[in-house]
Amino acid sequence: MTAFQIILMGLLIICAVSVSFSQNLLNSILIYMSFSLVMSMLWICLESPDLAITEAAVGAGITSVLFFVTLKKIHAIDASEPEAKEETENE
Amino acid sequence: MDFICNFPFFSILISLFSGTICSVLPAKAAKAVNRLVIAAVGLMSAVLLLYLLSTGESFIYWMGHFPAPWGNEIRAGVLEAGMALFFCVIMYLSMAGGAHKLPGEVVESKHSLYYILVNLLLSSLLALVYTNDMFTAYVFVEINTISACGLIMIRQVGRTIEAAVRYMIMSLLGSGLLLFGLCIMYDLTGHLLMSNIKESVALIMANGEYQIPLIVAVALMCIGLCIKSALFPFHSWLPDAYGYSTVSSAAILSSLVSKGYIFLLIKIIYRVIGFDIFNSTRIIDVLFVFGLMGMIFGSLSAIKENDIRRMIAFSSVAQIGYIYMGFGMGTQAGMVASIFHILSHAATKSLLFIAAIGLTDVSGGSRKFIDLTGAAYRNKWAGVAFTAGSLSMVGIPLFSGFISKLLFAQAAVQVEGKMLASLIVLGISTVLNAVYFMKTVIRIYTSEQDAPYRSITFRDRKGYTVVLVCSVLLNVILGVSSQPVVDMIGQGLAMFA
Amino acid sequence: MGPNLLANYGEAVSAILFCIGFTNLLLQTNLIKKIIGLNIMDSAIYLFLAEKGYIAGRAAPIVVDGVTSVEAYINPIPSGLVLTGIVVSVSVTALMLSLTIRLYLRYHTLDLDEISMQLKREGK
Amino acid sequence: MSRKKSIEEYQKTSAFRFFRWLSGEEDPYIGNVEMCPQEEYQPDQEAALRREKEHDAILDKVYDTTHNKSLYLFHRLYQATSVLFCLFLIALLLVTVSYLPANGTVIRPVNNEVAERYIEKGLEETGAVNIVAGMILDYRAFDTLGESHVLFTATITVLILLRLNKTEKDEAEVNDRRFEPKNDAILQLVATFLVPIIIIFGIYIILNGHLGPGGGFSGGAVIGAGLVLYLNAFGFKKTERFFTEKTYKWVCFFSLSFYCLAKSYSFYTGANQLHSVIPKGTPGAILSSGLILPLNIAVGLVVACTIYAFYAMFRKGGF
Repeated sequence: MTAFQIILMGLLIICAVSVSFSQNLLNSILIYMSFSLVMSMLWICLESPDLAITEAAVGAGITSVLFFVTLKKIHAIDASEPEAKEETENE
Repeated sequence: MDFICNFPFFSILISLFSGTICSVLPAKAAKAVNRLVIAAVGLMSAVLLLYLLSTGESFIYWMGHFPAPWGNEIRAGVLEAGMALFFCVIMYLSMAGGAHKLPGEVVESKHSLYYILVNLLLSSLLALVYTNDMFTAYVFVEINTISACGLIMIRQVGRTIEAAVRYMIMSLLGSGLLLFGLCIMYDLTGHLLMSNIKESVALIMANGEYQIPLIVAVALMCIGLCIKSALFPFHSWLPDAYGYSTVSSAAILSSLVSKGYIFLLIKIIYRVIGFDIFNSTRIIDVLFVFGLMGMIFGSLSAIKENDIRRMIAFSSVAQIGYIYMGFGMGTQAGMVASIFHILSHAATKSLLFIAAIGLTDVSGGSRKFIDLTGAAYRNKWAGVAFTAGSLSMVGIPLFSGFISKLLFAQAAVQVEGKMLASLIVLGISTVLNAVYFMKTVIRIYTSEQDAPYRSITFRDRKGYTVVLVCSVLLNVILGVSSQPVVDMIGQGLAMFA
Repeated sequence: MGPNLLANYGEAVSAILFCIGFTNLLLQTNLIKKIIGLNIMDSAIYLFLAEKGYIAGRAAPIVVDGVTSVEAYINPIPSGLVLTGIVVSVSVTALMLSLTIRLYLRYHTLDLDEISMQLKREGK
Repeated sequence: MSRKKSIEEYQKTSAFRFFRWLSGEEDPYIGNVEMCPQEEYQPDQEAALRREKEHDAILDKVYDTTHNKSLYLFHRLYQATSVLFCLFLIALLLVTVSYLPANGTVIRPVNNEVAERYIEKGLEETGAVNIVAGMILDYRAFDTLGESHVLFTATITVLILLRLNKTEKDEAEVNDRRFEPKNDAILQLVATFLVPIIIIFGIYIILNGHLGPGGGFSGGAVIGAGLVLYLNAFGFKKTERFFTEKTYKWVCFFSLSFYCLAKSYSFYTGANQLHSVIPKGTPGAILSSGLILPLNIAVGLVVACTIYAFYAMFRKGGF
C-alpha cells in the first residue's frame, strides 16, 4: 500500500509540474483534472472516503466543467466582434 | 448565564441570516433591513460592552452542546465588544454617507446584491472579532475576502475588475499561507480552539521539542494576515481597489476589512501563541521593519499621486505601516497604541473617503487636484470635514490622530533598540503626511476666479451632512477624551491573557 | 534537518506541491493557469491535513458493527476540516473564473501585466 | 470457395456493416439519426489581426529593453525574487516537515482526547454512524454554517459579475450555441439513460450522509453535475420548464433559512444548557441522528442549485 501511495504522490508532482509548463490551456485543464482524480485515489488510500467522493465530484467534475466553460466563453469572445461588446466606462 | 451573554451569538447569526433574507427582498426593503441589522448589532454590542465593563471579566459561549476541546465556541471580552460596536458605527456611517451615490455607481438590478454582501461582510467581521476557534476564523476570513471582492467589483468598470483580480490573487496567497500555518499548528498541538492551543504551545516551548515548526507556523500565519491586510510590499492591489470602487465600498474596505484581519492577528498573538513567546521570536523585527518601510513608501506614493481618492488609498498603506510598527515594538504600550490607531484610522479614513466624494461631486466628477480648486467653497460641509480628517491624519491636537501618534511615541521611548528608528520614521512620516494632506486642503480652499466648475452649486443633502458631522464628532471625541478608550483597550488586553 | 523527513514523505510531497501551486500563482502570466495553481495549492494543504489524520492499519471513521473503540478508526477531525476547505476552494474558483470572463470581455487578454499596460495607455 | 454465404448475403450481416464502419467507409447512423452539422469555428480574421497588432504594440512596450529599461529590470527582478522566494519556501517547509511528529504512528499530539471522544462517544452523542458527518454537523457545526455561507457569498458575487438583463441574455444565448450542434442525438440518448441514474445516485449520497461516506455537499455536487449534463443535452428550453431564477432564489432561501434557524436553535439550547427536543433516533436507521439528515438535505439542495446556477451563469449570464 505504501508503494502505491508513493507512486500516486509521484504522479501528483508530475501533474503539477506539467500543468505549469504546458503551453496549451486545454491541456493544462485536462492535466489538472487528472490531478484531481489521482488525489481522490490517494484519499481512498488514506482511509478518507468522504473526501474521495467529494474530490471526485467536485475537483474532477464541477471545477473542470467550469474551467471548460470559461475557455469556451473566451474563444467565443474572440470570435465575435470586439466593438459589439465594448463596454463603456462611466467615468 | 445572563441573557446578555447571548448577544455575540445573536449579532453574528442576525447578520448572516439577514444576508439570506435580503436575497429574496426588493432593493428598498433590503436597504432597510441592512440599516436595521447594523443598528441592532451596534446596539447589542453597546449593551454587551456596558455589561462586560460592569462585570469586569470575559466569558465563553458554547456554539453547540459540547464543552471546550470538543465543541466550537465564541468568546467575548471588553476589547471584542468595543471593536464590534466600533465596526458597526463605522459601517453605518459609511453606508449612509455613500447611499446617495449608489444609484449612479451600481446598476439598479444589483442593489439588493450589494446589501447582501454588506450584511455578510458584517457577519464575517463579527465572527472574526468574537471567535475562539482557529478554523472558524479561517472560514470567516474567506467570507470576508469574497464579499470584499464583491464590494470592489460591483461597480463594473474595467479598473475595478482588474483591481478585484489583483485583490483576489493576493488574498488567496494570504489565505493559503494562513491555512498552512494553521494545519502545522494543529499537527503540533492537536487542538483548534485558541485557549487549548495556547496551553499546548506553552508546553512545547517549555519542553523544547517541535520549536522550529512552531515558529514556522506562526510566521506563516503572520505573513498570510499581513498580505491580506496590505502591509507595504503586498499593497499593489490597494490603490485601484480603494480608488475606483463605490464610495461606501472604499470607506468600508479601508476602515474595516483590513482591520478585521489585523484584529485577528492580535487575537492570534495574545490568545494562541502568547504575547511573551511571540515577542521572543524574530517575527516582530520583520513586522517592525516592514511597518517602517510602509510608513515611508506609502506616503511617498501618496505625494506623487494626482488623484484625490488614490492619494487617500496610498495614505492607508502608510497608516497600516504605523499599526505594524506598533506590533513590532513588542511591548504592551506599543500594542495599545496600535489598537488605538486602528480605531482612529478607521474613523478618519471613512470620513476622508466620504468627504472626498462631496468635493469631487462639485467639481464635475473629476478627481484631479487641478479641478478641485476651490471645491471647499462650493461644498462647505465636505470641505470642513475633509480638513478635519486631514488634520487628524497629520496629527494635530484635538483630533484622534494626535493621540495615536503620541501613544506611538511614548511606546517607542520605552523600547531600547527600536527607539531611534521609530521616532525618526514617525517624524519623517508626519512631515510627509502634512505635505500631501495640506497640499490638498490648501488646494480646496484656494479661491480661483476662473475655475471651471465655479458655477456648480452644492445641492444640500441632509443625510450626507449629518454623516459628515457625526464622523467629525467621532474623530474629535476619540481625540479629546481618549483616556477612557485607552483604559478600555488596556483592560481588554488584560482580559485576553 | 530533523529526523522525520523520510517518515513524513506525504507531508513533504504536500509541501512541494504547495510551493508549486504558490509559484504558479505568483509567476504565471496567464490568469487561468494562476487559478489552476491556486487549486493545486489548496489541494496540497488538504493532502497535508489528510496525512495528519491517517494512522496505518486503521479503518475509515465510519462505525462498523457498533465498535466504538479508539483503536479501530483513524482521526476524523482532518477529514471534516478538509471537507469544509474543499467547499471554500470551489467557491473561490468559481468566483475567479467569472472574474476572468469579465476581464477578458473588457480587455481581450488573460495577461495581467498587459492589462496594466493598457490601463496606463488609456491614461485613466 | 469455402464461404457458406454469398457476398450479397454477407453484406447484409451486421458484422460486415461493423467492419465497414470501423474502416470509416460508412456511418451506421446515417439515415437513422438526425444530426446537426457542426460549423467550423472561424475566427474573425480582421478583428484577430487588429488585436494581434495591438497586442504586439503593447508587448513591445512591455518587453522593449532599449526604451523601457526600468520596467524590464523590474520584471526581471520580480521574477527572480519570486523564484528565490519560492525556493526558500520549499526549503523552509521541508525543514519544517522534517521536524514534525512522525506520520502514521499513534503517539502524536493529534491523537488526543478530542479525537478520542469523537470516536468513542460520537455515535451516542450525535447518532451518526459516519463520525465525520457527526463531527462537522454537530460538534463543529459553526464552521459548516460558515462554509455554506461561503458558497452563498460566491454565488452572489458571480451573480453580480455575470448576470445580464433580458436582451443581453438572449443575445448571449444565441452566441453561446452558435458553435455547437443543437440536438446531438448521441448525447441526448446517453443523457436519457445517465441523468436519472446520476441524480438518483446523488440523492442516495445525500440521504446516506450520516450512515456512510458522503453528505450534503458531495451529493449536491453530483446532482448538480447531472443537471449540467441534462442542460447540455437538451438545452435551456427544457430546463427552464422546471428551473428558473425564481426557483433558485426560493430553494436557496428556504434551505439556508432552515439551516440557520435549525443551527441557531441547537446553539442556543447548547449554550444555555437547555434540553434540546430533537430526537436522536436509533443509530443506523435512515431516520436517525437528529438534525444531521435534514441539514444534509438542505445543504444538498443549496449545492445542487448553486452548481447549476454557476454553469448557467457562465454559459449565458442567467437562467
